[in-house]
Amino acid sequence: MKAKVFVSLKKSVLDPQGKTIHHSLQNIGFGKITEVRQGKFFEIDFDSELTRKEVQAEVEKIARDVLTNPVIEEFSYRIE
Amino acid sequence: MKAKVFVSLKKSVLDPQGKTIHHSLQNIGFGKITEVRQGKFFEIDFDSELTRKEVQAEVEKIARDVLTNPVIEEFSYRIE
Amino acid sequence: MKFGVLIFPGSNCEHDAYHAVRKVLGQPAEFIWHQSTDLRDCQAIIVPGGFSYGDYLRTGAIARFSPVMGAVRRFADRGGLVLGICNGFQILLETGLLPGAMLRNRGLKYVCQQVSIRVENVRIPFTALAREGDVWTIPIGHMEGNYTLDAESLRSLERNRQVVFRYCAADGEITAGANPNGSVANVAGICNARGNVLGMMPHPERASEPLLGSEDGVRLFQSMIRSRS
Amino acid sequence: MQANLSMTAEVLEQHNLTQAEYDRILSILGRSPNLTELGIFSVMWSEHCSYKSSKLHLKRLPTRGPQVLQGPGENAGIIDIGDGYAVAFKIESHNHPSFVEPYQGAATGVGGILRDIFTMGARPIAAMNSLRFGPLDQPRNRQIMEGVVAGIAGYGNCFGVPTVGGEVVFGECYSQNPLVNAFALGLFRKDRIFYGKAAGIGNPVIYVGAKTGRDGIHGATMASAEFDEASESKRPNVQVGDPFLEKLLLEACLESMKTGAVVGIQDMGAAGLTCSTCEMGGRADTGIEIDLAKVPQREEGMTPYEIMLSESQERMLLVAERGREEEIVRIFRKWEIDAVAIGEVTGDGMLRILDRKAKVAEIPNRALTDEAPLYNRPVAAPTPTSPAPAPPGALSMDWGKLLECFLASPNLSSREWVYRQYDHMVRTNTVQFPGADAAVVRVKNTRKALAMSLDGNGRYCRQDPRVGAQLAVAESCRNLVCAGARPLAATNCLNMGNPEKPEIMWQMTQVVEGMAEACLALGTPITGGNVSLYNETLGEGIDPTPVIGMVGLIEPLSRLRSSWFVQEGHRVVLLGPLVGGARGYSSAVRHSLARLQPLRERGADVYSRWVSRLPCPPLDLDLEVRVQRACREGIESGLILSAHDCSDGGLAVALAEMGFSRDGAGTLGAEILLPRSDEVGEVLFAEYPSRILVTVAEGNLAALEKIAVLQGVPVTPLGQVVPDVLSVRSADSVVLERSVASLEETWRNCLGGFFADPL
Ligand SMILES: Nc1ncnc2c1ncn2[C@@H]1O[C@H](COP(=O)(O)OP(=O)(O)O)[C@@H](O)[C@H]1O
Ligand SMILES: [Mg+2]
Repeated sequence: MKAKVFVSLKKSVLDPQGKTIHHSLQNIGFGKITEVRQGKFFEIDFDSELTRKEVQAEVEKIARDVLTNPVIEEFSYRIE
Repeated sequence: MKAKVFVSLKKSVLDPQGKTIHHSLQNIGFGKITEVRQGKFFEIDFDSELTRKEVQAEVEKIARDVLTNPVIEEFSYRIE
Repeated sequence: MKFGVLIFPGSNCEHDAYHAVRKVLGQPAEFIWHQSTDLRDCQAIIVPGGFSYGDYLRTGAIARFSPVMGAVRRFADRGGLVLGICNGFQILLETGLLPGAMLRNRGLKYVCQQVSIRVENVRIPFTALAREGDVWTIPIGHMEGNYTLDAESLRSLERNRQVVFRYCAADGEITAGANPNGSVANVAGICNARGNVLGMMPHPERASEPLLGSEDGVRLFQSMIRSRS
Repeated sequence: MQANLSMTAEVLEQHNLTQAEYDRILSILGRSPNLTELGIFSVMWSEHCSYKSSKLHLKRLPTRGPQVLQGPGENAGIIDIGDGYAVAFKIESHNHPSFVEPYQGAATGVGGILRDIFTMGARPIAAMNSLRFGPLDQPRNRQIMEGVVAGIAGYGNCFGVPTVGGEVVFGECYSQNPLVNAFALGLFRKDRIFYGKAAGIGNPVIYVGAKTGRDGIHGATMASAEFDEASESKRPNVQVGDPFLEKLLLEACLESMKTGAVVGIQDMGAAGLTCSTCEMGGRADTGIEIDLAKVPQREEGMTPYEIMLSESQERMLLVAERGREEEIVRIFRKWEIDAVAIGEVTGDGMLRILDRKAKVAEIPNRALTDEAPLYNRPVAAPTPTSPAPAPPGALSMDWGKLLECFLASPNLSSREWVYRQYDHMVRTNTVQFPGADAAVVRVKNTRKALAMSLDGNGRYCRQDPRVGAQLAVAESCRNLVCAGARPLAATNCLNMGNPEKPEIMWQMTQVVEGMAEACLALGTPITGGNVSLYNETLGEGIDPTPVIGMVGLIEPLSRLRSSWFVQEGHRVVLLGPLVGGARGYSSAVRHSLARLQPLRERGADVYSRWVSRLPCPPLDLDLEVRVQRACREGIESGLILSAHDCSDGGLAVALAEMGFSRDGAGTLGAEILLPRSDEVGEVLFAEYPSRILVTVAEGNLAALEKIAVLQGVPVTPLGQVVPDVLSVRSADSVVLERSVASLEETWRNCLGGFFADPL
């Protein structure tokens, strides 16, 4: 089973990367963009023996404890 | 309208970040993982005047020409 | 020989490169702003190190769209000498002037240290004054210097002698332990097929005075100068 | 103005204001404040901005000297280095933010100190940092360290300043309270200095840099309160740094300063717009009126309270000559940075804040700055601990094994794992790489170089804060002298616990007194610094940890010396006492060495455990001055070829370090003969101060001895440089023999081992 975890900065936190990319995109002619935010994205493959439920528990734990810094980031995930 | 673009390394390219995360996850007891790959993820907000079709054309262009390096990366996207 | 040193807003080695060619080698040199398309009769262009446009997306990704890089591409097409150092190398890759791409260092951390590199090709203007197999001591400083290329393209790169520098041990041996970032085939620098565009991760301008710990970089600049005189 | 709210005790507590402070606000305003005004008072009167607990004591530091162009009170201190050049330098703490979010906390700390330097018109040419973490066997401490180092690297490398040195120390008391002190130094022409003064009534006040968001609101008050579990909920206060923007800001600021249109400029650091407006007005005795509607904002619906208290990074406030705004705005636009006139300088001394023309706050500038509360808090000395037990007889141990153990301690091992992540070469001025006693950067187009060093020692300051502080100053100076420099001036960061506890205040008075004495003796005035109090979590405080940043001048550059052996056959000489100081220390050393048996339980940090039990060694300031003078004379006359300070780990560790390889050159050893046989342990491992190991060519030994004798400094020829092996004999027996290469391997791989690269 495969999980996709998306980690992004909390909305209240400044995203200098997104801001700079937005600015650059405008400069090279993509003018209709109002905001860009950049995050990270992980694809995690699990052992096929695990049940969906087990994978879900595992992913939540990993995302919360390892992949994100709860001070500035939040996550969402999808299991496929 | 909002687009989400996911950029990941091509399967043929070794992913040093994913490998390291995989390794550390194993070390701290998440043994049932077979692979981890790390990618980038962008949320792009567009001017509300654009039609879905226009946004789609714009996103594809941005993703292909700017957000990815075709030598090593590939992308997918979703419009919401 | 007149050198042009590009300045992107986030460049931070432009003064170092300028100092090396202007003060140490006594050559005329000029800065060229990223918005400019006029290369002012320069005979060689240096794309310096730094963080061009912040490089938050990918190193060199945005620089490729800058007006000055359009001019540099035309300059290179006409056979002009282009030297990309560190971020400059990354920009040349993104611009397509050189093949391949950079990944994050194998150790995932920024690496700043002196390394040894072996000169693999002395038939290009950048290394004409060196001998094949020479070992240079020269610093690196980067987070993304892990050069990668698919197997087929790498074979053709090797066949054409486009690998100019490789990371090596102090005695010149190419070993895994001497590779600071995981680069394929220990690649530290490559040139284009024609030999007039060179990209390298090590910083020759940081090895251009005895006080800085090495003068090996001077031979590269001198080779460039000699090639056009 | 918005309706005045009734101040409940709860509101005051949220703002860290006491009832007495509130009463003072009432009498200053002659009315009750609104919430925005209360917020403004609260940040300006916080410990972080007002120095209310420390200011009275800091006045005792020596701050003057012919070399000092600017002492404390400005964004950074400035010293004259001759030929029309000056340098600005300062140190700042970012302890609390780095605990909450290590990467961003450390990164924004670097960003802040860099702005302090370039706001004065100087281009930053070197950065250093002083770091303290809990022991690395705890994963949380490793995580903090990894984040902090990466954050410093991420910011400094992108900005383009070489990070050339610093220190890393591990101790239990820093587990919950890591210390991150960042230092920066900038170079400029002496006649191009800019100050944070809002002079000239009617001049426009211009906001430049990043847009204001809700970052770090109440960061300053957070840095002034003890940590508890509820701090978790303060977390959204974390600021995120943008080093690329800072680089643009640097270039744009320096370029606009060249126009002559800039009257005054100040960075927005802690307490952002509030602090910069009232301080700039306060210094010039003027008022400032700004309209918040004009402030570039990142988020919608920000209240005046939020805008005034935001700690968004990468912003500056600038006062321009009237009518020349456009010139400045044009330059910032070239660098794609916002620059907006948001108000003007007035003549009434008031800080007046408007929001779309409606007045939202009005406070006299000086009430917020010079007239902030000052406290002479109660002081109480702790009860003295019992004296050291009587010393055991002669010790016999495997000294070679002990040296190996010491070199494998995170507190003594190589810092390469750290500084390899810092670009320490950018700008091609670094002529002494990290790893030496002092970092050295040359000044292009001159014969000058600047040497700098950061030093602190919490463990000694805990035993004796006054002598501990003196030791830190002395060591910092000694480091510069070893590099061939003349020490010029210092900056300092006082990292302490909760000042409301009398014993902490006692530590502060002692530390300041010791620092003052040492700086006077060594002729190095203090030109600025920073105080970080409340470094406590759940009542657990840190050792008092003053960190000294010393700057010196090497001129001509040919006087530059490194701290490594140069060549086989050179003589190795000790300047300063072989053993020395009061009896108590020496017997404590011997006693604790005796207790070190059996040496190594696997993986134990023998050195740190040992040293944490040692008392603070005594320091004879007069002797210290003479030792440093002898070393300088020896270098200036060309006799001394390399010099290394004996500090942590004592003589044995210093000898080993001098033989380690660097930049491809191989290892060297030494053959040492100790003149005294009864005290091998103390001679080799005790941390007596005022000692420098030097090397000279065989034929120059007598000349060096002569210099030392004239200075009244003990001088001991110890042996000579040889290949490969460090051996120490005492009387007729070999007491230590080790291959330098193997010692080096242990030493080099220690830190990296804790962060093993899995690939
Ligand atoms: N320990 C100290 N010793 C000497 N001067 C100090 C000390 N702490 C702070 N200062 C001085 O007090 C002034 C205010 O410092 P600070 O508030 O840290 O400045 P900033 O606003 O740049 O953060 C500065 O001039 C600083 O040099
Ligand atoms: Mg300041």
